[in-house]
Amino acid sequence: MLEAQLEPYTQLRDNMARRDRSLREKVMSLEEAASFVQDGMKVGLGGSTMSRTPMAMIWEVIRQRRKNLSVSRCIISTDGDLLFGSGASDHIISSWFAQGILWGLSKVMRHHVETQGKRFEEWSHMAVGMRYRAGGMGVPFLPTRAMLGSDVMKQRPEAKQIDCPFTGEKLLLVPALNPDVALIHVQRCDAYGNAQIDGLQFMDIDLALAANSVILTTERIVSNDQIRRAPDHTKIPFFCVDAVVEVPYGSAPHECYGLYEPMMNHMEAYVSQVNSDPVDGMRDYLEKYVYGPKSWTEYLSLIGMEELLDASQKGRSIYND
Amino acid sequence: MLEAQLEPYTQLRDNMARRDRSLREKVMSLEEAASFVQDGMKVGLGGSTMSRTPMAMIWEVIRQRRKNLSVSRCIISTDGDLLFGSGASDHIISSWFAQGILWGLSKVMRHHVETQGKRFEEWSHMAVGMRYRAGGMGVPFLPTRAMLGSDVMKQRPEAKQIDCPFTGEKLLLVPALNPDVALIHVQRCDAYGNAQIDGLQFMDIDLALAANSVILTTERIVSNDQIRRAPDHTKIPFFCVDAVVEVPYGSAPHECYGLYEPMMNHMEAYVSQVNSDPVDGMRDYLEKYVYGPKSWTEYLSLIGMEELLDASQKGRSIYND
Amino acid sequence: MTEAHSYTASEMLAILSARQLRDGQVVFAGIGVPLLAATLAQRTRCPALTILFEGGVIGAFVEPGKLPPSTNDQRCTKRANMVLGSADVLLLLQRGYVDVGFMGGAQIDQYGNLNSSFIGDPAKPKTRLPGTGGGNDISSLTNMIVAMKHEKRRFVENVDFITSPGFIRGGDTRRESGLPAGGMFRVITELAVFGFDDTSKRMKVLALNPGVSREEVQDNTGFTLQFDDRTEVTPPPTEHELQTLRLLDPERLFTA
Amino acid sequence: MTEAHSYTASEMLAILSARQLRDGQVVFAGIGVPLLAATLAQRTRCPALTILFEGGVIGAFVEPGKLPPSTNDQRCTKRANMVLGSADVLLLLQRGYVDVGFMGGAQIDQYGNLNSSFIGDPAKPKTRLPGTGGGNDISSLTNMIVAMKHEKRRFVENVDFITSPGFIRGGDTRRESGLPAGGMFRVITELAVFGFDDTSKRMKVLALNPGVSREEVQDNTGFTLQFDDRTEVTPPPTEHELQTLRLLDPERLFTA
Repeated sequence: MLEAQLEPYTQLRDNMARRDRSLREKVMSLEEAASFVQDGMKVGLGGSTMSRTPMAMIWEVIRQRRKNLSVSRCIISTDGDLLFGSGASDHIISSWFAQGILWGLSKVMRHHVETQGKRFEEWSHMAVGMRYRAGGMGVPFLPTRAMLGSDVMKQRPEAKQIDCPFTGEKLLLVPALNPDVALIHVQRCDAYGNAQIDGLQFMDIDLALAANSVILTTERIVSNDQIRRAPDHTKIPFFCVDAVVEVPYGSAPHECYGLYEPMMNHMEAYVSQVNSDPVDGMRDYLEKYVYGPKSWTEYLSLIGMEELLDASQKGRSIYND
Repeated sequence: MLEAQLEPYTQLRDNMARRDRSLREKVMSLEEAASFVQDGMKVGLGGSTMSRTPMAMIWEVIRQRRKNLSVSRCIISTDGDLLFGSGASDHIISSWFAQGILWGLSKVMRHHVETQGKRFEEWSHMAVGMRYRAGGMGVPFLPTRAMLGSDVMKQRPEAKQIDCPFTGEKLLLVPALNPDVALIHVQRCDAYGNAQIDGLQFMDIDLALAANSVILTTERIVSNDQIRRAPDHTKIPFFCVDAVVEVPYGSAPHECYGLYEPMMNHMEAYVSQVNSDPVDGMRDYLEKYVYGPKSWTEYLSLIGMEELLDASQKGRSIYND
Repeated sequence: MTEAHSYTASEMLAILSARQLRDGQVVFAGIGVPLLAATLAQRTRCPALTILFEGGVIGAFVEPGKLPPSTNDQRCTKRANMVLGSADVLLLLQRGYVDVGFMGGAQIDQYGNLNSSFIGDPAKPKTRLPGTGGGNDISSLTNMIVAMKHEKRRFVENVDFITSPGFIRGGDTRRESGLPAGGMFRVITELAVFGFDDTSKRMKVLALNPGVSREEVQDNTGFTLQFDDRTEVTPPPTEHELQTLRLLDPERLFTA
Repeated sequence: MTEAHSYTASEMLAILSARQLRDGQVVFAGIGVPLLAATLAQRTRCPALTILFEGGVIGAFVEPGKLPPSTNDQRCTKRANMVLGSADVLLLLQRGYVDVGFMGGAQIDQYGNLNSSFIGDPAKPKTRLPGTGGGNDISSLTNMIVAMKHEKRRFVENVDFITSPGFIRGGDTRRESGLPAGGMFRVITELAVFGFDDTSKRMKVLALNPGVSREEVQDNTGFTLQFDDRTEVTPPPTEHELQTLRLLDPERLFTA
């Protein structure tokens, strides 16, 4: 298990050497981009909790009936529910897995972990970040001072406690995490994949650098000229990116900084339905909202115009001052 | 020597606990700020080569006749000359030390290293960065894959080569560098020290986090309201900063991104003077430009209005498109 | 107590928690009561207090009536001094920039260890809880204030699972585990304010909440509590505290 | 050669170096001839070439006539795709995003090791040179092209000091030193284009520059050179290459 997770450097470099990192347009549809996600892969998700969740891409991956995905995200919420509930994933790596602070425990997660043998592999929030960062730096580990002494550490033989060769202090070395594919949603990028991210970055930059391929969904595709006018606003460079998909409201019903807040009526209804019946409630939700719609636009229509407008009005208010 | 460089974690934390990190105004003069720099201290310099060099603060430190400073900078140029030549520093840690690519070798550096017993301690550029980054993260080292097999590594017993406990690969652990004080020049910050840096960041963010105190010089002090309107543009948080000094053209005769390019006539004259006579030429330069002027403004007057205007016109052209 | 019915238990928690903060501190606050309490402190006694959120926010000013649904949402960033990556904001704890970590708790033990991962045997858990989030990082790297509900099943002798370390097994075991900095500083409940013995690192009662007896606290606690000789009684919430708090959370999202 | 006096040695260097690049590559370029050569390639055969600079620049488009004084100056960023920290741009090499590192050299040896630190004994140097800069990082972590002046004192059997590693002591010693990726790929001088033997990792001549004999190359080299059976002669600079190059550097800052 551990061996499978930590790629030797030569393999990491070989994978990279094979990747097409040339300056080229890579705009495609959700359907096409989903081909980068194959059964059994390690998938890293951008954003955190209910923010900039790459929901449209997750939605498409579930529609394409992927299986056995090992999914990592710094903090995972209803996206984790959908991945477990649909059968797309049987292993989630995260620091926290619930339906959001307002609703607490996920009965879906509990059902799948407590009775279905699925795995929720827990690391501290910083440790998840250091694992991506090590992956993005091309080193096999980073040293940290968290998790020491806790049972969280004792459950993670993948990490190694050492005595610092300089100071003798106890340190925990957390292994690099290089997902096979990262799904990241951004406010805007160009056709090459040069991406700007407004506001909260979470771990997306490290994740993009660490992953062996990146699917970028974006609220809006802008010209390369626009990117080049403010090169210090680019957060992810194009050569990390393998697919660009324009998906307005691509984090719905979660939020996207500066554009829309979470769609709370939909979230409330969702939580009530799946927490009251994590099996049938989830099945019905997936049928209606994931498998049912013919397109992402049709999915947004099901959430409803009023929700979208309200979330957008609240989303833009971050800039009012 | 090594022990002195790497602070144990408890000492690092004790130093930090004593620091006043409250939200408070800390605007002062160059003269007052220089009191943070004491003889024998480890001083980290922001910027790189000829860019965003904290020249005004260096100038003031030399004027106040500081001695035995151990100075680190990712790439050091004529600022290193002045620090060696004035006697302020006898130890410079850097990846590259010359007068700038256009002029090559520094005869001042050569004089002081080859015949005066001063130390130019060489690390790879990335290694300098990883040393600051480790310092900023509060860990005693970071692993890297550079310097291995080279004589640069063999000259640095401060670093440790290990076999990776995960993969068995050879790695170099570079020790954290936590300067006693960092001098950093920025385009703008507020009175608390919340700083925005446009364009090239170099290693300034890691350096600011790593240092046990930070003196920020800034082209312009702006309101806290302005900072808060775009919190994702803040690059250094106020609680890292111990002094804020407003110094227009504070990097002169070097450049400051988006505001002015290097003042090339002055640089040419400087290089010609000190390279032709690294002792007397340097002494004369220091007398005229460092010890002589009554103020930074008088120093700028010596460089001359035409140079300033020309450099400013070129500096702003980065935004023309 | 004439005030007995004029505030909820959660309001009491938030107000007593806010009183633990000092002006000028840098506080890493979790969602819910911690966020409310830190904001309350900032708007009453501590204008130079700096609040950090796990999502990557420094110096937030939460807008009254617009509480964020988590510390990873954009509402946390309004009028902040800085927004940065979430690994980077957690690293500030490791470097030592943070004075106080402030969070809620589901289960705590005599040494201040917190469990938010498992009820029952982790190998075959009765309940899989949400996990640590940043809790482990915060409690490993700084001084902690925990605000939580006081129930016997939540105040246990030893937690089923140490998610966020307090003093581990007491004495020097925290330091010996590689955590030389920080530790549990205060636990605030609707019954009392707790500290920890300097040597044994066991929880002790520092002050009783108004109208609460020693017996009531002990009866609701799953281990034997130590009481200070000078155990005080906390002054009740003031009108100013209550008004400010209710302005922050008019919908009682976190103070019902 | 009719072209013999129509271009300078530096122009020849820049043009032959540019020819080593392929479209779509990600190239980490040093200042001077490397920057010029990469820009020349980008403006002739390789529009999808990406240039990285050590100062923290991705996808730069250097403006003709406005060459930067170093790769750490703002002129490098004009119309770039991204500006980032200088440690971060170097880490891209370590992660493997870069195809080619491209720099100048002061002294090189038979195994492609470069010295830019010391002339003479490092403990008591005759000359203290400027040092590695990013050179050590680049040559440790990717495939290298080096453009340099061909003089006997610069092409030595073993460098005084390995600043930037080539193949160390030949054979597998680079890999054994912990550098499994990259290595010296090409050396370009005003006399010839060099590669390295697959097994011994010693420098060999791949192609002679126009009008240069084997003897001339060997006479200017401080160690015995291997010549390929099929050693070719490089076609001279074309008018288009020369014109484009001169447009980039009209003041001959780097091509005098």
